[in-house]
Amino acid sequence: MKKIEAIIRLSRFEKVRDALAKIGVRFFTLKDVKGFGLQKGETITYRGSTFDSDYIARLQLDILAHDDMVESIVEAILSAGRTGEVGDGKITVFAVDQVVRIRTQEEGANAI
Amino acid sequence: MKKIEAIIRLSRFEKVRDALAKIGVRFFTLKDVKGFGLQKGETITYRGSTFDSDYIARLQLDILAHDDMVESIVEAILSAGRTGEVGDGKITVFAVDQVVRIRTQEEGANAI
Amino acid sequence: MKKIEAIIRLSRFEKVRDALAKIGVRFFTLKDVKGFGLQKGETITYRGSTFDSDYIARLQLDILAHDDMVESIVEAILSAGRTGEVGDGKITVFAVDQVVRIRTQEEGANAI
Amino acid sequence: MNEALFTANNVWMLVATALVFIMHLGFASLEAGFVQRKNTVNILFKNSMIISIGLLTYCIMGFNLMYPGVNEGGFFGFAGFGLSMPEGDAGGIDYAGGGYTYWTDFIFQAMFAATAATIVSGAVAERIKLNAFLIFATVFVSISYPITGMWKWGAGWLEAAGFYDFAGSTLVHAVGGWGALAAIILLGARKGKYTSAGIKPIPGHSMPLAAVGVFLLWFGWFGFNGGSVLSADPVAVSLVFVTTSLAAAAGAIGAFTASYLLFKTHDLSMVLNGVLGGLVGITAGADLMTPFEAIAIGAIAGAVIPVAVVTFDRRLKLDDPVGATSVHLVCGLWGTLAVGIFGAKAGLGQLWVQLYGTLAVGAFTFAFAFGLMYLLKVTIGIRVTEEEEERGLDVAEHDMKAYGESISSIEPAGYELAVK
Amino acid sequence: MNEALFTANNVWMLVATALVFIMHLGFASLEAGFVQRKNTVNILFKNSMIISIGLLTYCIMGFNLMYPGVNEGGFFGFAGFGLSMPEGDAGGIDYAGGGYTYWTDFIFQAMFAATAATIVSGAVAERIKLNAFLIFATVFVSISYPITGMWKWGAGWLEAAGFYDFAGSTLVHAVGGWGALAAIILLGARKGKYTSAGIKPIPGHSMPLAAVGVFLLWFGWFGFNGGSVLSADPVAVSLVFVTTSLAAAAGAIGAFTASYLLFKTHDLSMVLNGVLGGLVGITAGADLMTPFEAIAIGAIAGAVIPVAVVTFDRRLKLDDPVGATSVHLVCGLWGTLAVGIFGAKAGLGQLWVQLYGTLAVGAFTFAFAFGLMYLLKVTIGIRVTEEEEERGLDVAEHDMKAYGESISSIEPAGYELAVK
Amino acid sequence: MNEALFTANNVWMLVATALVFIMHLGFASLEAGFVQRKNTVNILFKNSMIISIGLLTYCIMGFNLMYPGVNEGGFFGFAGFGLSMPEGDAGGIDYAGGGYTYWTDFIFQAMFAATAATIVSGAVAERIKLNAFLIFATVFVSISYPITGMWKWGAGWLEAAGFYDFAGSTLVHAVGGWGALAAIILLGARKGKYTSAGIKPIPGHSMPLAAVGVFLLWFGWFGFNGGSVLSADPVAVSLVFVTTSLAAAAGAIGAFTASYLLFKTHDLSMVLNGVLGGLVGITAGADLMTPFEAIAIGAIAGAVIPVAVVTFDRRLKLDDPVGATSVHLVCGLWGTLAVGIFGAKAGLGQLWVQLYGTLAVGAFTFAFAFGLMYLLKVTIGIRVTEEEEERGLDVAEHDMKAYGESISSIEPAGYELAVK
Ligand SMILES: Nc1ncnc2c1ncn2[C@@H]1O[C@H](COP(=O)(O)OP(=O)(O)O)[C@@H](O)[C@H]1O
Ligand SMILES: Nc1ncnc2c1ncn2[C@@H]1O[C@H](COP(=O)(O)OP(=O)(O)O)[C@@H](O)[C@H]1O
Ligand SMILES: Nc1ncnc2c1ncn2[C@@H]1O[C@H](COP(=O)(O)OP(=O)(O)O)[C@@H](O)[C@H]1O
Repeated sequence: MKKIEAIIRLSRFEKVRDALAKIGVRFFTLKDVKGFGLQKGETITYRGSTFDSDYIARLQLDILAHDDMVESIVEAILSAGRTGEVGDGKITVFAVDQVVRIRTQEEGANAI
Repeated sequence: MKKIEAIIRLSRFEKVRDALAKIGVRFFTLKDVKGFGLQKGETITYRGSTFDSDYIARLQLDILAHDDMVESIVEAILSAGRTGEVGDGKITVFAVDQVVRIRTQEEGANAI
Repeated sequence: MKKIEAIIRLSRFEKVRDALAKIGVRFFTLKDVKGFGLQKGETITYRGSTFDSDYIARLQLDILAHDDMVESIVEAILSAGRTGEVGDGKITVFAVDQVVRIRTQEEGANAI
Repeated sequence: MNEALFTANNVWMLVATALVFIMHLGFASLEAGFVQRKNTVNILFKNSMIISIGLLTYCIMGFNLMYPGVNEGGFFGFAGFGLSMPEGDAGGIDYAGGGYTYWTDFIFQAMFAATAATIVSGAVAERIKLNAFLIFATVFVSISYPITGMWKWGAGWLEAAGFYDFAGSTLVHAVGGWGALAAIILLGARKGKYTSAGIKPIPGHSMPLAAVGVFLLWFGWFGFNGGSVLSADPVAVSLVFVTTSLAAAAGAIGAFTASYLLFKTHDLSMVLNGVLGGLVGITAGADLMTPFEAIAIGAIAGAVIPVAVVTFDRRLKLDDPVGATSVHLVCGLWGTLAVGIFGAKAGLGQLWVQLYGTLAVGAFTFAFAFGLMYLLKVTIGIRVTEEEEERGLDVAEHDMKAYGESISSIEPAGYELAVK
Repeated sequence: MNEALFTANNVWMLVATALVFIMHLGFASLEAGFVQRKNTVNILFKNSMIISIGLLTYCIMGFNLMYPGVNEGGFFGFAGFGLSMPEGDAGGIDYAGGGYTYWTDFIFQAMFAATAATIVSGAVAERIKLNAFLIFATVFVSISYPITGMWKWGAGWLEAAGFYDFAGSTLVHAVGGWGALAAIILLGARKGKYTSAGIKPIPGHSMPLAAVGVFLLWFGWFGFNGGSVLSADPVAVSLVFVTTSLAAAAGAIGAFTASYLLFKTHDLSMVLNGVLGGLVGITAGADLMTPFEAIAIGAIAGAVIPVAVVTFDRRLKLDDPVGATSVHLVCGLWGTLAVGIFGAKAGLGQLWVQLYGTLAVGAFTFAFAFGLMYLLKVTIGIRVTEEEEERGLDVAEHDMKAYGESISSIEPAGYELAVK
Repeated sequence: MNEALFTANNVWMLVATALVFIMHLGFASLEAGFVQRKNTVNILFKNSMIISIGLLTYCIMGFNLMYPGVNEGGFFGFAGFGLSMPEGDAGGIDYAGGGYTYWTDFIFQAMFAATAATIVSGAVAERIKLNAFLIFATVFVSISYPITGMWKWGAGWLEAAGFYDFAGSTLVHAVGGWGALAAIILLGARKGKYTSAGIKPIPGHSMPLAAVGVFLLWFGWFGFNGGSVLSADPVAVSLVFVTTSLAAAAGAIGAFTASYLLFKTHDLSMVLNGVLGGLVGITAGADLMTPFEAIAIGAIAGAVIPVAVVTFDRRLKLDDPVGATSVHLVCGLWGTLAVGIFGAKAGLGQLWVQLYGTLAVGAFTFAFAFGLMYLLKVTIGIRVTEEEEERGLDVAEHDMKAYGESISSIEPAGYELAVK
């Protein structure tokens, strides 16, 4: 079992969600995050002073998946989440020791 | 050392917190997340149009724990977080390479 | 490749960010989290009743890094994020299976 | 009475009407600020409906129940459904000795009427069923409020007995407060408020909204009290402005001091309620007091607020999210009695009339409200389900959110660098 | 006419002026509440500018275009740039039969003028370019509005024809509505609103702001309609207060009922728009109706709102974030026609004049607004880029955020334990 | 003087009083909008207390210090503690030539008094200790403000010298501004504002609240300036309405233009401050100007705002979160001088009196405020600790949060699918 964390643009969320649905990913968890980095943030002016917000709002999707699904999930996100401009984000894959479904107490692969 | 991530219902938070406290978990980190999935979200009407918010608000607890505590923590969450209805959430356990306590620079098991 | 998760105080964010920039960390992801634990939260009074908010607002930084950078990143956070008072937070390091840059589809070390 | 004076009088009464109207926005803001985010649409919805229902029912029957023009000195009278303007000068310059026209009379009084129901709305917030509340408010405002109103302002038995209530400490505020009390007894506390582990405070979701509400209420009170002079008499109206303002100010200071002594902190919600307490307190005798008497009445009202809030909330375990019972019921009683203690009419005889007058009105109102609410409870039910309460009434009753937003506009809290 | 009566009249007209002014805050709040968070600064900016531009252009030319004092019964007149107060009593007690002074006349009318442009601002929100909108508003308010206004209120041909529009159901509200309609046709819907997958609702970001706006509009309407009596005539003004209030209340009930029947839910945004619909509906005949006629007009206006909203939004696919076309155009038409159906002037003849009068005004306004907006579209462009729309106009046009915050003040949603 | 005219006059003065009252809500909203979220309760608390303290101290001593009725042409006078209404007509129709009653006089002036302290409250926001501020405000409003007020309005030496200040560009606004300046010099900037890396802007947490505040201030200014006619004289009051409105509008346009030229963006906070600048600027000569002079004064005031804000903020490094010094001090000075440049009294002689008059008032006020604040600084301390400042004054001073919420009501930003 793997956990996939994908940081994507807000504007790509609907496409990514639909792409995931198409390959059978029925559940995921979404987080609001801020991306800091070289990508330029928004320029804000307030009372005559200009400043740079040095982050951009991003979404993080956490997806638990069977090992054999990982590749197609990564593919799906890559194609749906890409604009080609700097700041498209990243996908990270982690190993998972154990998963338990709270409702049924099922463990492991069945819990995903 | 392990990291336990548990996605639970808002309404179960207090029970889970108390259950954790009882078995000696004194620290954890909490995140507001959104669960997407087959569970039905809320139906919203606005100016005559009805739509479905396809997520439900959830809480994620991150708990760092010694290996021998993992099982009892999972048990505690399972029993306190369960309603038996679809959407109770999941518990995931990850391996941790290293933990450092910022205040004291203690590493490893002592840092938890 | 490693993922470093650091829970820090709000008030140390700027220092940590600058310390990271100095050692060449150009990107990271930031999350608003709540720390629950023995540290005392804020005391709130409302209409004559006093209660304790049993958490403190914290920031979580997620940093993806090459293995050889991990140590210096941990050092940087330790020195910039430390106040010496209870509640300074924790740094955790995880192994990462795979990283993909969405824009270029680069994988692994190049994607960081 | 010349036309010019009549016109000046009537202008003032209409301005006062508009000011009383804005109190409904004051209540809506205050109550919205003091409830949780998830129940905000619901409280705004109720308050929008109450003023509308109040105006319409008062037009249909309330006005003629409250000012029947028959059965003087009695308990009840009714002049028939609908409005009928007396012909010619009888509805104009001669209607009220040149103070205002028939239409002005109706609309000024109509704005008052809805207030009583609005007071209830705050107390029962966050758990009452919408339809039950709307039925309750409709009946309460179209029958109960006008009947007790008639006792005094409609030349009924309390007027004959010498009971004094200038602008409604009893007839409006205590009436609303008794209604609120009956309702929250039957309704019970919000889920999770009183647990085995203790009493859990449930903070309101927006102090700015609450503060806006209180300032607007104070603003509107210039019309509420100032208009109750029923003419633009310069000395009388200006005295009322002075006593009303000073009592409100003293209410703030009273609540500030008392809540600091009690809780060792500067609680904004108490100061805001203190202002309202001062205003409710002065309302019965705003035309009778000197500035210093007004300050005394207001300061006592303000100081009583924190004590009353804690008593209802912790001792009696009566859950009232906005403090309506403390502000309107307790300070309404205080203000009514204060007429017998301070000012031009002070005296034991007057105090006695004030006491039994306000208790009589209270008894009737409480019984009426309790009976009505009980009827609703055993028929359609008055409380939302536990699950609806947990999700919030906005989604449960309205399928809406107060602060809706599409995902693409999520805006993280800003962060900035130094100027480039 | 004695000085005292003149003074009383003028006091009322000035109070009415201040009340009409506060309607601009009402519009600003309502529109801000109904747009997304990311476009809030933009709408507040536009509304702050519109009232300012409106007052200045009305001073420079609008007033003299609308009340030229020449070419009675005609289509157009102009009394020259700037204001010139008639000397002595001619600008004072003799200016309007003792109703008000020259200055009062100007400032009361000037407050009205900006309203029409404000109505447009809500409909085009969240996608129009700021500079294009400001140019549009300036020209619209300084040329189009006064010309059609002159037809009736400036003693032009519609006045001669017997057309009746007491306070502007047509001349202000429908005019604003036609302008809005022309603009949104040319502008197109917000991005993502009409997709192949269906129609996506885009909820406003703050219902409390919207509700505050509606209550303030109602409050201001006492001046809008009450001031249109053009004196403080006690019976006339107080009747207008009654009809205006009852129509607003009936509008709420009408919208409540209709939207419940249609959508099976209690939609606050509909009730709020229903109040406004009732107010717009009564505006043409507020001085002609009995209370029950006012209730009928208001209830119909309110009931029409949900139908109109759905028709524009889903059938015609005309995207209007705040419902300005439904409220101001549809109910403005309804109110104008209602003068021929209900009240003192009801009759087929009157209905016919009302119909062609309002259509004539509408045709001129729509053509003017469409032409002007088209010109802007082909020259400087009227729509922000897709990317700007996605980021939100606040950042794109103003480099600002409505709810800016530095990171060190991020406050997590509170959580509390039971009382210690 | 007949009774009707007296009544009409007094009605207007009372309406003006209510309008000045609502300015306190305007200030509260504006200041709350311009501070960070974590300091919102604190600013609302201060503003609720200031109006209350202001009214009470003015009743106890301020009124009799400002209008002592003795020592005409002098620097100081005091008519004793408390209020005493002259008997009979002497407190009524004869009190002010039929303009208003004694009570009206007091309450109208009392509403003004608190304004000066409120101006300070915005400038010192986010870092001053609550108790120090409350003491400062109490002393400032009950001693300093009435003394300089007496110099002109209380028939003191500036009145004798021919100094002109119609409604208080100097006596209210510049006085508040000088107090603010003294306070922020002693207090220092907010933590993190001026760092070695540069100047960090600290954006306010709610532009809607700020915009609501500005519109309410404009609304209230009709009473502030219009009431300063001290009767309902139709021509005079209506002219004041016109000049006040046009100056505010021109202030918006001036600030819009200047800030666009300077910063190449459309900064809402500047336009809002521009409106206020225009209002403050016209206040000294609102009754003396033609419309076009009013526009000129307002436009210059508005254009000055962005320059002043940047000068204070970046050049002088004086940290003023709401721009009180730019709006009230700079535009107050400008408005006072403008009386010598534009309008009926223009002339070098007048300009000279205006100049030394405003400087004399300024010197006294600055010295008083500086001395008082200094005393507080060396005794109880005027600044919260660094840690309290970081946590925010809401929690540090009030144990409250402005937008409190229990965890079970956390509502994620909504997301929607297309209509089913
Ligand atoms: N090393 C990293 N550690 C953590 N998060 C990162 C890292 N690199 C990028 N991110 C996240 O991904 C987002 C976009 O990635 P970025 O590298 O800017 O895009 P691109 O790969 O197109 O240049 C960033 O805003 C940040 O949130
Ligand atoms: N595969 C998954 N990846 C990530 N998050 C998941 C996954 N499955 C479930 N979740 C999270 O857990 C929440 C509840 O789990 P769910 O599967 O709906 O409950 P149940 O197991 O009772 O059917 C979801 O809303 C989602 O946030
Ligand atoms: N075992 C844990 N699991 C998850 N998060 C933790 C754990 N221990 C601490 N944290 C997080 O780190 C924050 C600060 O750590 P804490 O242990 O209180 O500091 P210190 O090490 O100085 O005592 C906590 O508020 C919490 O968010």
